[in-house]
Amino acid sequence: MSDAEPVGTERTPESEVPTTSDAIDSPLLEVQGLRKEFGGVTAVDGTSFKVGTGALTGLIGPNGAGKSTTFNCITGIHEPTGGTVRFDGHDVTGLAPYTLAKRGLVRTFQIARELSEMTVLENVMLAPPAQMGESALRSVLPGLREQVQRDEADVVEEAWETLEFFEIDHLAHENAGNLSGGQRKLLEMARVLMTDPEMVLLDEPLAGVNPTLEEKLLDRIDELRQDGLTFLLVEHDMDVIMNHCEHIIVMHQGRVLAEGDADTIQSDERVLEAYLGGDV
Amino acid sequence: MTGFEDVRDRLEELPDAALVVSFLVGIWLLLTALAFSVGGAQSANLAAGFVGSVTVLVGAYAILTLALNLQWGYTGLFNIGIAGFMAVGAYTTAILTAPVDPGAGGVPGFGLPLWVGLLGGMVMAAIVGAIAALPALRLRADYLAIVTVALSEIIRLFVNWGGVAEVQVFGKRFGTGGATGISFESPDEIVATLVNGPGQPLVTAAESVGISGPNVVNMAYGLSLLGIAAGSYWVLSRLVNSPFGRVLKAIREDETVTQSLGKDTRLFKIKAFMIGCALMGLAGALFRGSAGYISPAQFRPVITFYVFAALIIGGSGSNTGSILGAATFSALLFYLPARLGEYVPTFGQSAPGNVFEAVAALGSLDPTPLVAYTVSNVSTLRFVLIGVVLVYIIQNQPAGLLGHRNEPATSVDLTRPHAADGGEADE
Amino acid sequence: MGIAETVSDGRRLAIERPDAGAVAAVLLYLVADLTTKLLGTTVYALGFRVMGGSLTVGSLASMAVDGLLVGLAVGLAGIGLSMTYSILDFANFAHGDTVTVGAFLGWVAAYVTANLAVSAPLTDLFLFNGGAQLSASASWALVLFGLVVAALGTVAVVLVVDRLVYRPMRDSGSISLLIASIGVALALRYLIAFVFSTQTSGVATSGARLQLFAGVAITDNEIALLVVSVVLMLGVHLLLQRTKLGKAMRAMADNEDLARVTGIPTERVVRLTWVLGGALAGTSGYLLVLESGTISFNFGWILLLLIFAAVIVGGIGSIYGAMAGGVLIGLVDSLALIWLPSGLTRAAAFAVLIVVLLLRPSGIFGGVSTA
Amino acid sequence: MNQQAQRSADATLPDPAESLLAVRDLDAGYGDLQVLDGVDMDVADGEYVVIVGPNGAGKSTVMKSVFGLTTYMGGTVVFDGEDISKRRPDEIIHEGIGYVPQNDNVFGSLTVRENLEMGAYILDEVPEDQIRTIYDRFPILEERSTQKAGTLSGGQQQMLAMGRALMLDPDLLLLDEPSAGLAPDLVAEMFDRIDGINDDGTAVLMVEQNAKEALRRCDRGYVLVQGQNRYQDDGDVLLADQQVRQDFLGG
Repeated sequence: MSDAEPVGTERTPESEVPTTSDAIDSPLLEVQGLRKEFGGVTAVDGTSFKVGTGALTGLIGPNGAGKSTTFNCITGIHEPTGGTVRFDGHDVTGLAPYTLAKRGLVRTFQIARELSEMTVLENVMLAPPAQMGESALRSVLPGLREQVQRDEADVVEEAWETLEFFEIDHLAHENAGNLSGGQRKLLEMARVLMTDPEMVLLDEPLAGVNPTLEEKLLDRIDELRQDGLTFLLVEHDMDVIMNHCEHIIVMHQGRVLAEGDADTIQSDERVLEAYLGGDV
Repeated sequence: MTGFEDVRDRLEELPDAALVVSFLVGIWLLLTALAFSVGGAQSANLAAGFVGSVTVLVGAYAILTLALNLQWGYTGLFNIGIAGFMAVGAYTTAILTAPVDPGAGGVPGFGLPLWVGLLGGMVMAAIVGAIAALPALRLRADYLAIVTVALSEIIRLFVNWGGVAEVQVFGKRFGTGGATGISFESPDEIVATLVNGPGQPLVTAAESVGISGPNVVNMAYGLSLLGIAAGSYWVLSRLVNSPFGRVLKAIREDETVTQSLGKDTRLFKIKAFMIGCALMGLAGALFRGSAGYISPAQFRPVITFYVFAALIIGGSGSNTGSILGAATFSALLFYLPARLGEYVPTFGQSAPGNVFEAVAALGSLDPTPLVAYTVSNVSTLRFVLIGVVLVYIIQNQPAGLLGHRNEPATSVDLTRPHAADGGEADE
Repeated sequence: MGIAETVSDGRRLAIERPDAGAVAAVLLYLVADLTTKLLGTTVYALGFRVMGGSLTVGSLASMAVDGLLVGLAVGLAGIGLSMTYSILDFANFAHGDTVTVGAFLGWVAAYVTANLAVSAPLTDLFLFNGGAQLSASASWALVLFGLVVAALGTVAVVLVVDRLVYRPMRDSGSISLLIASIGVALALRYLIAFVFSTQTSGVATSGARLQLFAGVAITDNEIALLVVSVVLMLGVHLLLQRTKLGKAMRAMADNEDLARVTGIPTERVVRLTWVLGGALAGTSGYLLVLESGTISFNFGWILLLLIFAAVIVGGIGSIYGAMAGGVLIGLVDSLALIWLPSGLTRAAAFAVLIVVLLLRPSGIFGGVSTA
Repeated sequence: MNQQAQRSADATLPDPAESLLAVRDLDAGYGDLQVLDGVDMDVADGEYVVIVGPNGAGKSTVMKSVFGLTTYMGGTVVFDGEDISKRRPDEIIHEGIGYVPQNDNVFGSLTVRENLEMGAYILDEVPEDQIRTIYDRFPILEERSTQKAGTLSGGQQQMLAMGRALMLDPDLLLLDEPSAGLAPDLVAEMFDRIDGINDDGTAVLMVEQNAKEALRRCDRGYVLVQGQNRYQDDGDVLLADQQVRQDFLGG
């Protein structure tokens, strides 16, 4: 038995992947030839796709397809080995997560990462960008602190509204660590929205969420889209993907296998093969 | 356990200022009572001595604990090089304020006024903190701990080194005094001048009840330190009860998330670390150097762990808890046992020279030598007590006296706006 | 791709290379300087002495021997620290005081036994007052007896501490355990001070001296330290490589969850870790006192940072790394004298620690992991 | 939300006493998060059973629950007539179940042989004959016996992990995605090995992402969706079922 071969050595270069991306006329996010290697293992192998402004795009694929690594490369958690990420027309490849967030590109985490020893309200109040009181001096000095307080009063109001929007306002003063799994997911969404983003990358926002909450979350996403927000969604629940995403990207072995709407994907034999573990 | 919770519950009900003041007054009363029960004719003076010394300790430890709370309690930065940052502050202050022409045996300095020296000490401690922090902040918490403790030893060994006892740079002569240390403008002396000048009526009044002048000065010095601690508390409370403090807490909880929400966490961490180090530097100068003299031996790593003990007892993450912890540690665990050891009756028995003689006496069923020995060695045993308390707290009460309290990091009231309108806002 | 990648690569180079480059340059300079010193030549540039001077092979060798000896003892103590670090996952700040505990237990046993015939009162003997001092050559049996007591006694103390302090906290985080160990350190140190006072006592004296070469001599006590350390390190090696429990320890340091699902009794492995670490810590404390001749209540605490340096430089979790790191740190501590005034050699050892932590947190020998 | 979720009718469940492993109405998860919701499952003596299903269906959780690694929330796990639902892993090993976790399943700094020895830790003596048997089954392990496990390739590590789980000659081997991370050409070889183990009489319960290959080879398969049984049948039957295929993609 020989040593493991790097995946995909004999594959065609990324440009030949058939995509429907070109059909997206106003992409907000453009990923081009993204590669990421860990040691000798190639987790993402020349992934290219576009996400249209205001769209809800699904990113799916069997385990190990490279979805999470792609996510992490886009959001600056990992530095990609190659390729580019363009957001809103600018090259943002390899920028730190906080820079991306400031530009309006934010993410949630697969396992909700609430700040457990802080209250729910504190969690959401953390998020708004460029708060005046984030300056140490301004928050201490008399005179300036009053400005900080005025600024913060607005943040409080916005925070309450956001909590109400996600119907977790009754938990505002609770420590986030005391929330249930589903409530944490709602909190994470609420928090990320407080950054006033243009685009949100959702990493399995529905995992461990009960059906009622799930409906609620999906409704919220729909409402937010009407306000012009763009979403990229990694989700295992195929019903959700097929019923809600107008555009679906299927990844397999580190590359884009297929793209299109739900019908296209569901009738694509190669996608099914990939899911069933076939070699495509 | 239940006793502890009982105490805690009662502490809960008081507003913070009342809590701290009543705690301090309680300690003063306790020491006064002790003085009056053992002091005879000298009681008043003895009490004043006790109160003065304990107040200096409480004040100094309060500043140190508050500083550590900002770094560890809020931001999660595990700094166990406190002694080193104290040394940087104290030595900078000393070098800046030591007389230009100190006379025989003295170490020359820059002869600047004390306030300039203290400011310089704080700035220098902050700078050294930043230099230590810049590369080390990306390390795991326990690695940062080891870097800081190693740095603090390097600092101590450096100022101890004869080669920098007195140097000449651009014709200017100054130095650390090496192992013998350095004398400089005494903060205590300044307070004494104030007390003996404008405060003379107070001294006269105190002397009329038998309290000596030096003890009045000592009390005044302690109160000054408490005042600085109160000022630090005020500054730090505003600092952490703000969006700035919110980011610090978020870093402690999960730095990756904080970054993903658009915060440049490194910047926040360095700021928090520098502010804490500056306060440590200030405490180093005013506490260790209160008498206008410092030497390397005063900055051994063990002080760092005393400050840690104080913070753990008070409750990491709470500023009020930090002050209570500092008071509990320095007054009840550090100071009081030593005084008790001096004054507790030993049944007329003088303590044997060592524990083996004391134990040997048990053979003839005479426990008094052992008791006498124990009492006379209380100042050693109190450290055992501190160790045991530390283990007990971390096992049973990891949140300390007040650390479990939820103190939301914000500068404003968090109740729902428009709540009075019956929630018509958005429903 | 292209530009962005080049930029990021360049940035990475700029960040990562200079540190390593600077370290390499410093090392190179030191080697060159040492060579010129040994050759007795001096290199000048622009009127300044760049390198060189004079240093005899003999004094270099004596320094190296001193460093090696202290390093061996530090490495021996470091094994236990490294094991608790990797298996129990916390930095044990009480480890230095465990070293002190071993030294006192062992030396009281040896010293009192040796001087039973002397007329001094027993209580004085317990405090090392009066009576003959021991040396490895003159009273090897007693010294050996003390060594065994040091090892066994420390194991007993460490097991009691584990039962009372750490076992109830097995699920706690590493920082909680670290803080608990600070409490243990204080309690142990001052209990020793309570019993034995805070004075420094002389307990051992060197007997015979062995001339090696170039005027380098080594005492009997130093030979004892050398032999015992090497034998014990070999023993640890065999234990870890050949015995079932030793292999289980390595397995657990590797992957605790997997060890559990494989059926390894993790609690028993933890206990063995304490036994082994305690025995080695006690022994190293005993040997350090044999070498230096004096004992005091806080010598282990003062040594702790040096032990940490050894463990971290060697790579946490690596037992061979701890041994090698000990020797390296011992050598730095001693050879730094060539370049630095005597007051700063210890600082140099700590500086090496910091540099290693910053540049290579996994340690010089790290990545090799446990074995 | 899935009206079609047909639980296998209780009437068809065999008597637990007749199965080697019988899982009944199992609820389990991690901490307060429930993943499994009333799972039923049987493995007969010497049988080769595969669990497939979409991502996040709780397949690995079933396996971990059998081995006592999850939070128990209800139901029973009966192995060889004994209720093991609340036992710890180290007790379950004694009962004759071997478990190969999905990732990090070898001790990297131990040699290949030492890894195998750890598999028989609970025995007083190292069972040399069993090591012999495993070397015969996986010759590469004998070839590499003194090499550190961390230096092996992914496929070799997987074989070593299986070898270690076989050291106590278990009646049931639990395999959690043995093909995960293997290069495609190695996957078939891995499945051949598993066939061999099963042919020699060890029952196998396996979770596989590679549903096609796994269903083709097994005796029986279970399809799990969202922590519940969805279908069970012979592997070939499931493989041919269009509905099963669709369930992988929802819709």
